[in-house]
Amino acid sequence: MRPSSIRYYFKEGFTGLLKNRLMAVASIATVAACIFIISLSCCIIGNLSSVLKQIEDTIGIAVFLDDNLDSEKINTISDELKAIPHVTMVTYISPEEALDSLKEEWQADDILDGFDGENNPLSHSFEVSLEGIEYQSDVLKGIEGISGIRNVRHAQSETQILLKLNKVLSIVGIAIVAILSIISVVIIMNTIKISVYTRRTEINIMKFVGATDWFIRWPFIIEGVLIGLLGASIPMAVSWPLYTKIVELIYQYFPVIKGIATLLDGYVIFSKLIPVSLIFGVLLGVFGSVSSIHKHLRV
Amino acid sequence: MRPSSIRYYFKEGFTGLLKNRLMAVASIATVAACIFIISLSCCIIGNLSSVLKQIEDTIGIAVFLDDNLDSEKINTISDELKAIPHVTMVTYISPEEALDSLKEEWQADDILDGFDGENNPLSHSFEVSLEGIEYQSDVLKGIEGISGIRNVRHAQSETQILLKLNKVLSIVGIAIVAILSIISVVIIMNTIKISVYTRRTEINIMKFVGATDWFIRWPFIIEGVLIGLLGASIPMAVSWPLYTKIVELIYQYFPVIKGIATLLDGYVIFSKLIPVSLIFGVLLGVFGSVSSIHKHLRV
Amino acid sequence: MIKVENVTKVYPNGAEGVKDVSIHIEKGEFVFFIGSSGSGKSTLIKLLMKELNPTDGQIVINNINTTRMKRSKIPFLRRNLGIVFQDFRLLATKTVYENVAFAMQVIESPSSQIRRNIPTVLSLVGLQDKAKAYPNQLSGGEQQRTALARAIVNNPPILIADEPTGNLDPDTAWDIMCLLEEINKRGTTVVVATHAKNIVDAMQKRVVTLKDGHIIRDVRKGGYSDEA
Amino acid sequence: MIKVENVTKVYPNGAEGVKDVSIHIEKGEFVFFIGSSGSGKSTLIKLLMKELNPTDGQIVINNINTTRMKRSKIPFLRRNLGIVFQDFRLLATKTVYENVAFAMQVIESPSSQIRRNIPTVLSLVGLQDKAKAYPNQLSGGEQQRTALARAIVNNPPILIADEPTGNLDPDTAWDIMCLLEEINKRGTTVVVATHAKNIVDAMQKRVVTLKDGHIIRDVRKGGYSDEA
Ligand SMILES: Nc1ncnc2c1ncn2[C@@H]1O[C@H](COP(=O)(O)OP(=O)(O)OP(=O)(O)O)[C@@H](O)[C@H]1O
Ligand SMILES: Nc1ncnc2c1ncn2[C@@H]1O[C@H](COP(=O)(O)OP(=O)(O)OP(=O)(O)O)[C@@H](O)[C@H]1O
Ligand SMILES: [Mg+2]
Ligand SMILES: [Mg+2]
Repeated sequence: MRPSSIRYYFKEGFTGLLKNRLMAVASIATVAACIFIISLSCCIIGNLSSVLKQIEDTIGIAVFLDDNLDSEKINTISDELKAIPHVTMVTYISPEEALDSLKEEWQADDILDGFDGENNPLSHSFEVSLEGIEYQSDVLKGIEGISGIRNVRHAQSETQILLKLNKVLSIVGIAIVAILSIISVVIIMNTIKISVYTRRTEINIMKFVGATDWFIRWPFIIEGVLIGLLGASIPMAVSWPLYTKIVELIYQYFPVIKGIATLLDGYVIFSKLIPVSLIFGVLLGVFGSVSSIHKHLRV
Repeated sequence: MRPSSIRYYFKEGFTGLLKNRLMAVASIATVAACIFIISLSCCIIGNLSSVLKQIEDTIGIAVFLDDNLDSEKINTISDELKAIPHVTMVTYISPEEALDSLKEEWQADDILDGFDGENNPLSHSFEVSLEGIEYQSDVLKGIEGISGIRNVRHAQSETQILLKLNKVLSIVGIAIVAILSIISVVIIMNTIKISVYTRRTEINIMKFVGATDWFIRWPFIIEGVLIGLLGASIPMAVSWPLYTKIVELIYQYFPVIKGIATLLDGYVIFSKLIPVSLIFGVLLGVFGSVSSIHKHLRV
Repeated sequence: MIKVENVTKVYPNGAEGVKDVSIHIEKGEFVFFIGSSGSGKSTLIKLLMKELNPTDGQIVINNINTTRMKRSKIPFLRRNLGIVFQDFRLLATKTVYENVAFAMQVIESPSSQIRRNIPTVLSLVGLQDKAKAYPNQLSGGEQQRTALARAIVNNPPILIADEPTGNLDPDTAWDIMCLLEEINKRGTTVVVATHAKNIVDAMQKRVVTLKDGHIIRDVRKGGYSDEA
Repeated sequence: MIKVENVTKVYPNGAEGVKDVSIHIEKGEFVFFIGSSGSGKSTLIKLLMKELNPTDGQIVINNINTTRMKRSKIPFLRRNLGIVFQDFRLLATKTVYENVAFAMQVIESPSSQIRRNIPTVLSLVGLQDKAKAYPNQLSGGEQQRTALARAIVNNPPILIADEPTGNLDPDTAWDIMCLLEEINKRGTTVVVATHAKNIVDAMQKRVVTLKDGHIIRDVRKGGYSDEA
């Protein structure tokens, strides 16, 4: 390639966009719209799975001890629990604390008034937190080996539901993003195909004055890169600030969510989404252009 | 309009699609893809709000009675509760039943073993179901006027959360569908605009041999109707069976959901979605075509 | 019939198409527009059919001032004018038959009449065998003759042809010119922009010569370059 | 230089473009293709430049059999052929200057040479004032001359022109023909398909006459219709 040709390719690539403004705007708008929808879905799905993860992390195992253990034995059990792999935290709950929280939960103190002090039928217990809900059965096995434990309570069904939810969400999430991506590819390719179609005579003429396939292709490739870059930059430029604003609004309008989980920071999502979108956009632009001109080159 | 012209319009409208196959396929695929995405969102949002509604309906008010009431007095209270507006059901719960469910909830029978029979500290109570969560405060006011009630427990915070969730979901749902619709309109209009653009010479020539604007427009309108109809029918034909299949899979893979809520029947969603999509598609097709040819007519 | 009065056309890019041109053409006349390449013949024709609007001056056709015409009336003006374009302007998606039929459908002729007239007109221009061909399946001259067939099929009171024989061999060109004269004899006003020196010389009709957008000569019965 | 051997071209729709045509053209010759509209002149030219492939027979250009040529070599064949198309085939999005420059960019000429050659070539065809105009801002004849300028700018060894004067007035047409003869004198093989009887008669070059796809006459120094 001579330098004059390279200059020509770039000049043509840029002026191609300017001269075929309707096509350029249409292609860029289409790419932008599609990538915007995909990034919207990624934000929603990403947050759902992050919230789910945070909820999972709050699910621990309650360990009830035999009656009449002395505080030394209780300490030993606490240490033994902490030693089990994947256990992140072990919290001691005295019978009094247990009764208080029971009263609170029921919102009816008076019913349980008779059980205060010596009458308290509840036992000493530990709240065991795990690294992840998936380690529950391992930890349960570890707890079995410890003596002085009367009973273990773990959220069997909740765990199952959460584990399944997790799986479903990741499958559904991937499926939705995949479907959207495929649809976007179809739409974007269509747009580019039409845009090239309107220039088929131009391509034809070039062939007839002796241009090689690559001479014709290069400007289209550069045009494709520009369409992809612009089409991917616009939704990214819009959706990051938009996302930050929406998260703010949710917290404000809906403060209770702070107690349950925190939403993902824009940076976490967009530090991955931006490069992926740009690459996706550029590849689509290039591939769309090149594959569309292909059949017009066969003359 | 002469009958020969009407015949001409229809013939042109149909053959227009066939002769400009690339454009036709591109336009139809684009309309179809966009309507598919919108209908997907409608299914998801519709189900979320339906599940939410069902969860709301399970939230009732627990009414605890004074100790030592005779069964006649209890019956009177039951009748009084039923008479309150917006109350759908009143269920009596004996102290024994309450204890049993408490044991089950805790999954630790032995802790509460000592409270059986005469020792049962729990009171007689009623579970009051409402027409809707939004009537909670009205009903609470009604309950206040009844004598023999020691305590009323209602899910204050859950109610608040659900009411807000409901509101948020409907706002977010409308916003998402609106955004998707706007994006779809942009994409579809672009596609149709390009497709008309490739035929601008044709439109020009028609004008120059003396065709009136309407003579040129009619075939495009008919073509637009066809694009809209086909573009809307395809996603509907695909997504109804797809939805039914997915609901089936969710129930199968995820039986626990049956206990919480039932998903919407395909008919409920699609009996509304199909006419709306068809109208949306047709309007877009017609409006897209007509508005795009407009500027080419000014010669 | 056609009155062009002090018409000037300056294109948006500053190029001057025609400058201060005045010309009166009576009903039933046969007029040649001649002049070198770029002298403004096509511009004048485009002004007549209102493809262009004059920068200055006015044009009256059939007693209607087309410069101040309502937009919705333009199609009806054009139906009075059968036009053969220099670049043919055939519909690429229609066959020869359909291209000609189209001009009749536009004026809502009954289908029976369409079916009757078109074969006649196609054989007049020698295209009876090409009725089913699309424009890109035709030779240059065949396209030109299709354009002519379309222009004459509705028997318009005025026929305007821009270079109707540029792609035709002398014999076919002569046949086409005889056809135009025949049409003219039946009362149609005919205006032909052409470079065909031999034909202009032979036919001895009114000749209007343009140069750089000006009319420099207008003779009643003339040749391509009588004096000058 | 150019050897066409028993070439037949039947179009997909069954129309016969040329039938069993054989013709040898030596380096440096000047040949007219004549014949009535639809006789196969453009088809023959399209076969030479490999826009069409023959149904039968073979074509050898510069000792290369183009009928059995690798696809990737076609552009290099075309660079040996300067071609003026009957329908001009100008790039609508490029100006006159850019259209001509394009033919030089394709063969990767250095920019300095492009800047030097184009003004010369544009003034040869009389378009120096229209360099910045787009094709739709040109008259028919101006477009035709742009196409000619593009065909000759690279000094191809073979120049093929299909109806290069169809839209030109006799004077300009004559100038263009003189230009072609001039180019021919500098060693370029020139093939011209034309209907311009006067010019063919005046120039007394080799004339190949086609009729219904057959070559019916091939004379060394002839006129448009010497005997017949
Ligand atoms: N759309 C346009 N924009 C700008 N200039 C134009 C346009 N159309 C024509 N011209 C210029 O106006 C002048 C007259 O053009 P016109 O087409 O009327 O010439 P003509 O007499 O028909 O020539 P020819 O015999 O070559 O067809 C030319 O110089 C041409 O370049
Ligand atoms: N693409 C095509 N498909 C089918 N038939 C075609 C095609 N191109 C040309 N023909 C037919 O082949 C025959 C020869 O056409 P060609 O264009 O070679 O004629 P020509 O000698 O150049 O005529 P003209 O002087 O009118 O340009 C004509 O009958 C034409 O209709
Ligand atoms: Mg002209
Ligand atoms: Mg030809």
